[in-house]
Amino acid sequence: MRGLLALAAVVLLAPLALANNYHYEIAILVGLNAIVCVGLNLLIGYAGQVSLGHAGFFGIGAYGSAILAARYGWPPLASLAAATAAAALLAWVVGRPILRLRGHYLAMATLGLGIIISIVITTEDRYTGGPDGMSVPPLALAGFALSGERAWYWLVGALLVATVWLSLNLIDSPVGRALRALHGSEVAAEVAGIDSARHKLLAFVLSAAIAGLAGALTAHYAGFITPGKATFLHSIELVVMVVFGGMASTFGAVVGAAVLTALPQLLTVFKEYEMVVFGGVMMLTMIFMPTGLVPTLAMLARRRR
Amino acid sequence: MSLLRAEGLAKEFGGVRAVEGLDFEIREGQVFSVIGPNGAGKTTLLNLLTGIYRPSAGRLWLAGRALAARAPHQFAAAGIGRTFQNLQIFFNMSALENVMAGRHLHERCGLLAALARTPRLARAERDCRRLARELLEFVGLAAYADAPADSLPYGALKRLEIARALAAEPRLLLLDEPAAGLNPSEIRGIDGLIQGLAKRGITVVLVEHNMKLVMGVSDHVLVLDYGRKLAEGAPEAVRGDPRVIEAYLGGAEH
Amino acid sequence: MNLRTWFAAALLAATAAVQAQAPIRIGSFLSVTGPAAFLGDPEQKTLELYVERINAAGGVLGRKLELIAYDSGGDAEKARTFAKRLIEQDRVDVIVGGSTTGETMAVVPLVEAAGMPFISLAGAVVIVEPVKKWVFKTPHTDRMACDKIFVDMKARGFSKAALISGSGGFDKSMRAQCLGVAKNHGIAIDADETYGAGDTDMTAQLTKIRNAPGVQAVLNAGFGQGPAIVTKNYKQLGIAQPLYQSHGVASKQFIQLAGDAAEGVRLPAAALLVAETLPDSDPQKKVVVDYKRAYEARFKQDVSTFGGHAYDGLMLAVEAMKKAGSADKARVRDALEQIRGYMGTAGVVNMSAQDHMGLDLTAFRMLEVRKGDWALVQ
Amino acid sequence: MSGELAQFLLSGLTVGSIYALVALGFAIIYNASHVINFAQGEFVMIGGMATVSLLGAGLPLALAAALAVALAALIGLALARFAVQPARGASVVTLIIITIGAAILLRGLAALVWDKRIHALPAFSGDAPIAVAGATLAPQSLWVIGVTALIVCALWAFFNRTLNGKAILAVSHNRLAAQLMGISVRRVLLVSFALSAALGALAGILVAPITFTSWDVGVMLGLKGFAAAILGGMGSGPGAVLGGLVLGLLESLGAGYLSSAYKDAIAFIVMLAVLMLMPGGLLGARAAERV
Repeated sequence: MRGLLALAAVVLLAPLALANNYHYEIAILVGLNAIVCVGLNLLIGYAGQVSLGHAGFFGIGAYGSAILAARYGWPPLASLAAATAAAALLAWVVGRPILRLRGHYLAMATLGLGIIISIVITTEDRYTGGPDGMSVPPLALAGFALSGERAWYWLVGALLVATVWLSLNLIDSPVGRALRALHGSEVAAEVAGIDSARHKLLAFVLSAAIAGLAGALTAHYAGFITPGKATFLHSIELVVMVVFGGMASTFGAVVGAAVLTALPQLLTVFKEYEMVVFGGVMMLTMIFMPTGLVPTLAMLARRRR
Repeated sequence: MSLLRAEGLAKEFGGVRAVEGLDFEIREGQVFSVIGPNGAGKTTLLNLLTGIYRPSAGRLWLAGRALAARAPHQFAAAGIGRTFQNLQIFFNMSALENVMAGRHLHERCGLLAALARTPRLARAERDCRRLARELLEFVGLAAYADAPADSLPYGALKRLEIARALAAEPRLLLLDEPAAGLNPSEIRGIDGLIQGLAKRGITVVLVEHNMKLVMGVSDHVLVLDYGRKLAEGAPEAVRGDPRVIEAYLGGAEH
Repeated sequence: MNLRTWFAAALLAATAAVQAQAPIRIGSFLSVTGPAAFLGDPEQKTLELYVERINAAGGVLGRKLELIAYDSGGDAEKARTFAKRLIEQDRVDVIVGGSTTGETMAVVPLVEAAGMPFISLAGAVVIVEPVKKWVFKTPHTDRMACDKIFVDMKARGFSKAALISGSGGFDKSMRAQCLGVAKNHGIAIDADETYGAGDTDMTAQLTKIRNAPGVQAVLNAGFGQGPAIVTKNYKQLGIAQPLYQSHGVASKQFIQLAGDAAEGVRLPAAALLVAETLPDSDPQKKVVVDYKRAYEARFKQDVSTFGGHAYDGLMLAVEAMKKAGSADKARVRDALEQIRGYMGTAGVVNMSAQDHMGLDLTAFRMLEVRKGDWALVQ
Repeated sequence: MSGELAQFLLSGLTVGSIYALVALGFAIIYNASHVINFAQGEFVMIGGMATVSLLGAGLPLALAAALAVALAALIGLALARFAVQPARGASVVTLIIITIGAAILLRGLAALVWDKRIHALPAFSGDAPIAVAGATLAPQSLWVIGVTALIVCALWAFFNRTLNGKAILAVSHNRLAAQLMGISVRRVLLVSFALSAALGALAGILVAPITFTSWDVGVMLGLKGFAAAILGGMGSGPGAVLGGLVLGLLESLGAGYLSSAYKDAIAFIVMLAVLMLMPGGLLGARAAERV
């Protein structure tokens, strides 16, 4: 609970340090990525099932909501809900067979799934606008169009705090223990009466729905969406955020998303050396903090006490 | 009365018969031991009884009814719990959480309740936590309750597995070599623990190499060799059986 | 006045001038890395080179230029974030950038809302149709490329063509435009194949095209290594019909990659590629030769029309500022819209309120690869 | 039309051999360390780009190629020694992220040291197409297919006839037992990274005349190679080759008979279907759970 309060405080006080709309933009992107990562962390960090395809669900959320709102005139709130449900539904349908696979095979299968989704988005340009993307109407809440970085900041900030709260609750519940148990030892979890297939699917669907929601929000916020956010590169980026911040740590996922979203903005000073520095930072962090940023720092703090 | 009955139980792995034509009956409240040389099929038998392996042939009855379970978690739901020879601890949790996870079957909790942490769930969690502490106390691990599982010594982990299995309140508890790797004083502790289980009215299936332990606590002993039943009966009767002596002394291992 | 005091006075005057006149800030976001790096890389180099040269020649309106360029990696979302950074944080006076159509379209709502003059370096026709108040572009549109190619096909007496395109934004946009305008030229598209990003072999697609009855010419819409592989596979399969490429491969690099297989391939492109062979009477010759020599001398790389788009973008911005007599955004925008007869690497630019690109078909030349070099088709 | 089918098969075979070569690199490192090396595609890039730049410096092709392979092997060694070794004991996902970081770093370095343009190598034996059963084949394809076959044989000999190779196999089967037998797991790790980097570089040189090479050519090749390795069964050499060939054929047949826009999707759908039926890949070990 202390962590949640600290997060809420950060969200409340951050605007004091945000000087202009560009700063708000970064904060909003951090928030949206953090929401996806908190969800993905339930699957990867807690349930121990690696997915390299979550950008696909992000893309379904983004394009689903964009297409329903822009091409079929749905009110954005309804399209948002429908697109989130669509991401969850797809995860539910494909999850059962795919989650029977283990380790690298699961990684490959989810990677393939994500790639298939991104190919469909790129190819069906009549609906999606193809690789050049499409415009997305703004989000309207009760008749008022949500516009401007500040309004979005509060919406995303509130959603992030809510997502973290729900995630912390889940982890410390029988369902969360079941997820962690099947990560610790699937056979022992089964013998303890935990339906591992059902719980894996649960984490998969939940994380996909969260990714879909964040995707839809991103589309409406940006006002324009391209298939770039649905590609396997973005899937890998999301996993890197989770692992970088610390697997099986909800705040780790938030910190990982924050660092890796803001870092490229800071690294622009390195100009053509940017990629080298970014790759180097990633390697060094994982070599010297193999459990990720937050768990390692937490351990150091405990030791000093 | 009979709690578990097996008839013609068999398991083949690509032509190799690990267990073959096994018939036996475990009576309620018994400590039922399974012994035999390495490779006799003891662990395979436990895997068959917990649904980890699907039998190639044969049938199981639990409390007089044909066991319809297929997946291991359904066996657990039917009331069969177990521990593992090579530890299967949830090392990513605390000792207490390991036991709480073992209580999964008795916690009715939907996803939405879990996400929102309803007051009802909060109450149930408190009860679960209390019960888990009691179980840790019962196996002598009260001091470790909040420690991460990966910080516990080996002997304690063996007991933790028992506490976790007990949390599910099984009718039948299968212990796979609970004494392996323990020192004599720890083994005495396990001995006492098993007797405590029996007093609680839990039926125990014990797979064990330590003959002293087996002969001390068992009501009934089943001897396996090459996947077949070699002998069966009261400990004293089995101990004197020449075929058993032959299998043990004639075998390469002991 | 001895030398030392003279020098000190000059220094003082110079510092005062600099303090009085803050530099004009040119913002840019380009795909310097990522799949479209071969667009963004020469664009960035060109901008750096010419900002330097303009400053060395005394700047614009007595003020120096300052280039602030970010690498979008071809990612539209990153491009949007950087555009916001340029507008909100760096407070630039004009934006010249956007290597791809996706990046460009993603920032259009931002520049429109902020009132920021924006000169895009991307190709698709949607950027300037319908006209957006603050958005301009320098390259020819993909529709013009289609028109140019179909006119040439028709002149050679063809009426049935096949299309093969990549799956990138440029490729798909051009494919759609070509399918759309083919009928206007009396050309029927009888086969329509696609290949993916990073594909290494297109013989399967080309075999299908070869077996489609009656195809008289083949058009490949794409850029990067794809068209070079198509060209090599085309030769390998021994397909006899003429092959047309798009303006997306308009650099010497294409000929180097495709080698002998490129012989006879035609494509529409700006005169830049044939700068030295233009007749001296050609009014465009001076501009393109100068740019080509400057670029190649500095970077030891063959010039491409992509860098040329950046050159045009920067020069149009400078021209507009000179015309407007200030770097004020609204006045620069109005001046941009009134530019007539500006001679750039892409051709003569005649902007208007209805046309924010200002190029016509005459700006495009039909080129053919002959003996390993570009040659003008007369 | 049989000429058409023959063309699709030849095309699939060429592409498949390329994937197979990349997949073999994944398999070797996986065997020795259970690490999925996401920088494998970058070794392919280094092979091609280094050869191009050495050729440009006036070296003959054979020497340039040999130096490029050696350079890649050195980089592979360095990656194992300074990045993977210090992180031993970290989770598999952490190790994967380290190799992803290495891939980004290497790509960035390549863009700096060389450039961001696309380059071609001349085909080893010219460009005159060879007619086969009503279809045509570029001579370079024969080089790729032939060298792939040679490498498979050489690897077989390496793993079954040499001490280093046997050590890698032993470590992959049972790390602890291998250690007790006196095999240095550390050394095996270094050898396997160097070997698979060299192999990747060799692949990069062989395919550069067909696919061209550039600083970011490793991304897609790495992805397809990984897919091929998994399809064949992770850690199985013959599986990697089979996986590569199947993937290549799926793509070319899919493009030829179904839809070229969806050919990659078709290949991945078939892959998913195969994994559903064979959760360990085509030739992967059928691992039974041991409790």
